[in-house]
Amino acid sequence: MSRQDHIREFAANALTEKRVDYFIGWKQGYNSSEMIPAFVTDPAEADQLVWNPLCHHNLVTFIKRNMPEPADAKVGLCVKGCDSRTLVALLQEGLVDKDRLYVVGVPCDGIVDRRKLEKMFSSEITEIEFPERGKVKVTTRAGETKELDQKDVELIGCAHCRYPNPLYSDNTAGPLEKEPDREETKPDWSALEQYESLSDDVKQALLEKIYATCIRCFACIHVCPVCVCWDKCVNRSRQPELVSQKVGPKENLLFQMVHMFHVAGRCPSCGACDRACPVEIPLGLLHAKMNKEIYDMFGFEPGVKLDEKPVFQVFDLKDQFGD
Amino acid sequence: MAEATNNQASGAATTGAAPGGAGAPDRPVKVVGIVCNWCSYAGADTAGVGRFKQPANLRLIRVPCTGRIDPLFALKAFEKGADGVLISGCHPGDCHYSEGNYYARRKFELAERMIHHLGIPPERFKWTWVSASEGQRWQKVVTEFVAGVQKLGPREGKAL
Amino acid sequence: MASKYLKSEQLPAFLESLAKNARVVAPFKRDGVTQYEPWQSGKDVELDVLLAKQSPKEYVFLQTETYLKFGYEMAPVPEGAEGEDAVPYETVKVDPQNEAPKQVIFGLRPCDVRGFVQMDQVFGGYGGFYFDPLYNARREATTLLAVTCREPRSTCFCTSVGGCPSSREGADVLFTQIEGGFFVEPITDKGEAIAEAAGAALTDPTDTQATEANEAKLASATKVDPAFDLEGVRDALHDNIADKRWADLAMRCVSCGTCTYVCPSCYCFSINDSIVETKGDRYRCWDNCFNPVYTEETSGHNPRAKKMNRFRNRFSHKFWYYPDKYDSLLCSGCGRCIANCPTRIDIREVIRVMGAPKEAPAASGAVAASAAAAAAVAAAADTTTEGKEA
Amino acid sequence: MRIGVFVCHCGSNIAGTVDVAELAKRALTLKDVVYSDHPMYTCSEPGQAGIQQAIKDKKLDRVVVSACSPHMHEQTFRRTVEGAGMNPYLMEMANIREHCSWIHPDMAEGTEKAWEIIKMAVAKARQLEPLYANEVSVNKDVLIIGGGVAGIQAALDLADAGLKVTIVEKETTIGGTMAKLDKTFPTIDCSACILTPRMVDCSQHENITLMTYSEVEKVSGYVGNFTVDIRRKAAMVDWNKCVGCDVCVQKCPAKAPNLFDEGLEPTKAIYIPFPQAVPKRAAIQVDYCRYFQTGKCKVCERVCPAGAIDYEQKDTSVTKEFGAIVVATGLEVFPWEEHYSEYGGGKIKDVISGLQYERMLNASGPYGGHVRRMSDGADPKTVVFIQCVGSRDESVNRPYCSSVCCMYTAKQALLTKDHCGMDTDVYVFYIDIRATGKGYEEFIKRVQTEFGVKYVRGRVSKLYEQDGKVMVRGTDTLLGEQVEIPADLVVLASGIQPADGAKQLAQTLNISYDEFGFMKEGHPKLRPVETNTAGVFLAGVCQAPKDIPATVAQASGTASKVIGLLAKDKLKTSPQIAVVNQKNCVSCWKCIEVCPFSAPEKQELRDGTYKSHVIETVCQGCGICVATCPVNTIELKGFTTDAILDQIEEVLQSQL
Repeated sequence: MSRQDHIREFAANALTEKRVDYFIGWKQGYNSSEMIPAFVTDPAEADQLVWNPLCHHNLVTFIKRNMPEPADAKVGLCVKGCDSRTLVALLQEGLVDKDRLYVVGVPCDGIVDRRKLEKMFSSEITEIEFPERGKVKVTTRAGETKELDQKDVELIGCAHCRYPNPLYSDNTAGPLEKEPDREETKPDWSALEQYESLSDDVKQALLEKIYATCIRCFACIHVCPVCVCWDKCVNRSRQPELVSQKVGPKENLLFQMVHMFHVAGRCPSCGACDRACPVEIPLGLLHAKMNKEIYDMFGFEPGVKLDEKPVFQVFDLKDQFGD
Repeated sequence: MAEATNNQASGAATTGAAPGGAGAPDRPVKVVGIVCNWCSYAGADTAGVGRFKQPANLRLIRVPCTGRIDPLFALKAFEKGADGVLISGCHPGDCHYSEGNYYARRKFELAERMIHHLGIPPERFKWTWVSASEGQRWQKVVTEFVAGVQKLGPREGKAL
Repeated sequence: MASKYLKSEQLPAFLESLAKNARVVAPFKRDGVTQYEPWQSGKDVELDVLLAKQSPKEYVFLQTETYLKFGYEMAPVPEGAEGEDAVPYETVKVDPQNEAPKQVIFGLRPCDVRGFVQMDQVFGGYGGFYFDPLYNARREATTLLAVTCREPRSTCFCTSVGGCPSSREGADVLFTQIEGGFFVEPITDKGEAIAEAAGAALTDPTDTQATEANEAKLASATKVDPAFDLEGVRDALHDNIADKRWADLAMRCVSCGTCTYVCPSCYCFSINDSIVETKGDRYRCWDNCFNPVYTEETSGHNPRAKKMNRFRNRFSHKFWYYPDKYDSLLCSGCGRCIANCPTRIDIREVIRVMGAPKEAPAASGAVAASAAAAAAVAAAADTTTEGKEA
Repeated sequence: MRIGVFVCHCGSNIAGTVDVAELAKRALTLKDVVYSDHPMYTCSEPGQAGIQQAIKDKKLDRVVVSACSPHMHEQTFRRTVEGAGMNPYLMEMANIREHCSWIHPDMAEGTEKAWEIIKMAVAKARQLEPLYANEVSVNKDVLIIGGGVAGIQAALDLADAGLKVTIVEKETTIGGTMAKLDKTFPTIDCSACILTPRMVDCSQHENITLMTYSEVEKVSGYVGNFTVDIRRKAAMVDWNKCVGCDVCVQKCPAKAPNLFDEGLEPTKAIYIPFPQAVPKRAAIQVDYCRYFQTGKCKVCERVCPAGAIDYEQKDTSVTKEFGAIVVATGLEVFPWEEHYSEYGGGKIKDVISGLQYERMLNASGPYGGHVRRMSDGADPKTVVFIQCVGSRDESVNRPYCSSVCCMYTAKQALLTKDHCGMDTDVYVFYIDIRATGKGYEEFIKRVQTEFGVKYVRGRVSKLYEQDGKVMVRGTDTLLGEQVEIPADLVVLASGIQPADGAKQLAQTLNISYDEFGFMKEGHPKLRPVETNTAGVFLAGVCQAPKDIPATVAQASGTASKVIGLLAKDKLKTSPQIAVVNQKNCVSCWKCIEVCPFSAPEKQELRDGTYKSHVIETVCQGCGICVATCPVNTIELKGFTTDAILDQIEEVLQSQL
């Protein structure tokens, strides 16, 4: 049975048995190149649900504070390995009630970066197929077709994924994917190297250019599964006005730094913010850097163990920082 | 020791002739300090009582505890054009509230690393511990930090 | 007004000539992302990508606009004053800001232009409402050089909201890409002035070129898929306001604000003061109805506290409240909100579902629209001034 | 808003390097500032009256006093404005003395910096709001940590005033260092004779509870309401049965080091430190007990007439509530052996510390008061004293003066002549003689002239053994020549340092201490017995080296401060605490996790949701929760985020 069939079956059963009020998975959007979050309430509709390497949405977003409707709904949802870490991060802090969740873990061998594809074609992508595992077939509105290796067009984080299998789930859709030896291999942050090698002045100039494009739409913050303040976000606050409502490169960067500090120790770099950004600011790199430093400081990976606490809510007398 | 540092301190750091590169504004650097009430603010008091001369570029903001300092204050200061930010509190183990600086040091360490990541040189941000009795240490910290910032000159932050 | 022809290789020279008198804004691609940016010599205008990420509205309706600088001063105490008179008092000095540099926006699409046309109502004092000097000064100083869409996207639905990929509505000049260059149609006086100033860069077109342009326009219009039937949408939205399906549709909304900020016609803003010591700025910056605190009142009460309320508001506003008040739709069918939404919420789907009469089956509206498309092109071709939606 | 700014001259302390008149003038250009003045001494009576007058005349609603450190006069000026009917928390201080005029000698530079400091203070003043103190009831019991003479004196004073006192002492008996001394200077009266009656008073006083052989484990709470966990160490003897008859000690077959006698001669594994111990109870040092080491013996159990031996005894912990805590942990002798290899590093038997010599001199000491060489027990003919061993010596990181060594050395020199005969040669090597107390200088003179003790000014560079003698090589700096004295016995006037564990205790109590572990008083002159943690007080050497009269005086001073504190039934708590604006609380409970005092709690609202709430009387105002709260909806009154941001912006206003 394919993973997709597994998901449909779990969803249909959970809905039939009234274990959940609704089930969140993925389905096709306005064409086959776009997958979107699906909210299924009727077991008969479970066959809308799909699983393929376009299912990038982290559905944990939809169970955080203020998201479920009604607030006490029992929710079933699918999580990939990276998504599960955000769920674990929420559970570590008791920010979601796990008794109200029914989690289907979906082992994942990589998600396609649709934006990478978009940049390969001038015409709009209207169709994406997966003729076999590891292959992506793209068709544009102009009729151009191209077959690509999935590995070449995956999201930046997928190449060195340490957790292809969900870390928390009630059920698993199909067999587990092969895991890297986590004792042997350290997290990989080679994507940061190019930026890190820049001089201070070049970094500042680059950041100015990048953050001038930010429009403060709050997509990064609202899709962030571990960012729970939402309507109370301090970035919107006028009193205190930590971040000016003016939109400019400095204010926008500070805005992002607020988000970064508030998810520090809880953000496992799932990349939801990065993918949501309409102006394609590489937010993932900022969060990857943060996680690199946190790993360097504490040897800590956010959202991995249920019994851990995010590192900035606790302390250790043996910490060796400062002079 | 105090004598030796005194002389350099007030002279070098405040003249304002900065080697900040072409087009850099010509003014003395300005450093924002955020210190805890019990140790470092009192340490600065002790330095004052001891008449330990220091460069005049530092402006102190008093808070009860380093645990009260949101690292974003430092970023906010940079956004607003600070040339340097200095944070200081009680030595680990000495926190008046017993735990504040343990939390703080984790946050400051991350802040420091991220601040460098944003292209703000390490010399412009420092966090350290100065106790109420360490007037001389306070003098040393301030003098060295301001000298480091002055060497880089006034900042023209493009992003933050 | 006489049509002209511009050779592709003459485009930089043409823009160069415009840049002498005004700031020129055009779509450019940077790191794979197309955005409207001020033009500089040597930059290649990007017209292959149909739509820039954002609409060009930010060049007329600034995201952050400081429109007032103010300062407090303590009035000097008169010599020899005593008692209450000796107490200094505060005075306020205000310094209004209103910069409206001349600018030309080249390469925007007819739907982008229509966004301005629709927005003009709200800022232009239509129906006796507020006339906004800031917006209008900038709008006045702006010339819009639109380019007919060659390859409409699957998300385009201009024809369903009364527009067309070659619409002249609101544009000062319409450019249509043909073999080797552009067929140039000055529409307004402003457009004519531009054409005149361009001088030798523009040549007279051949008849073949005119025909070619017409064919290109028709071809692109047929490539826009009909999305829904506008007829009855307003009333249906009214009738369906309490419908449960709003909640279902809003489920995957994350209540960000992307759709409104990329939209060519969304115009909401908020006003803030920033003050340090005695000097302050008063500025307005974009705001949007998806912002959870957008409608929050000082008491803490929020009439649109739930995501669903905010979601419903956006679509109802575009197709119901705004038309009621300003006799104009607030959607030009560019489809940016669809393509840029983090969860690809589809305004067409929302209107198909909620804009359909209560009893009627949901998708029925889409069929009738196709016939209207060709008619729309024809109508748009004749229009020289802004038309109003019924 | 109507702000008044007062720029203090502080005589020439500020006005010397800061143009205060100019600043007062410039202050009037600031928004909301309607009045300014530059008094000579703002803290003086006319200075304060000036502020009060201005508040009334100019209808001020905020006051900025630009003067010294708030640590100096914040309380003063709060009272000043309160006297004029203003809320005391609407006063803000700008520190232009310690942080400006005293460290910047240049007038222009100092004035510019002072100007910005004042601007920041005005910016903060705009953000101030009236605050009102809370009241909490007060527990009237007092905990005294340390049962030396300081603790005893404080305990008796407090108990006599009717307060319940608990003394926690880590040894089995109270008495501390003074109980080990033979005589006291300058009167040469018997130390035990004056101390032991007071020890007995303690044990018999109805208001005093002794908890010896116990240590403070954990302290929580706040002034008026401390909760303290005290661990009573297992003595392996049931003290309710033990009568201190000493039989077990006599019969015990195992030897153990005698810490009371400073290790001169061993005691037994079961021991009572000294005959006048209070309480006089035996305890087993299990590391040396034959039963605990080998599993066989139990001699003590057999001989004990009271059946008090209990080999199964375990440490017990009790939790008690107190309103105030007095720290009187005293001293230990500087471990000179580790630092002075030039003095043999402890390997030369006939080189002993001052406190060892004290035990040697003591009639109830191991040698019955007989002075003898440690190597062969012979009577010494030449005794050399070396002062400042572990005092005033930066090379061993003890730059401070131990304050008692000059006098006790003189006393011991005198007693040497007394015990060993006037013909004994006694030398004292000294750097300076510090004899500042009443009758002290006269005493030194007597020792030098009447008793013929030879004082040599200079440091001893080396001690080494030769022909059964300890050779003392040094310089007589007055004569400018090398001296070498073959001595029978050398006594080092070893300095004193805070008792072992003082730093840890200070951390437990959240009080400051210096690099040596001496605890920091609230103010070196004006609050010498208080600490910066309300409700915690200091007495004796734990604060700084001092002799017995000074210790007793400080203990009584502390006692009177505690009595003053506990005389009130209710205490006002600082209103500068964290307050949750529940409207924006997202119930993430991070505040609860990080608070060291458990001040935030989950509070159920009328709509059934839970939001964070800070318990006013528990909150200490550190602000950790404030910096942790992701929505910044917890505000620290007096240090609001807005106030901090405004200060930052004010500083940097000229930057952009």
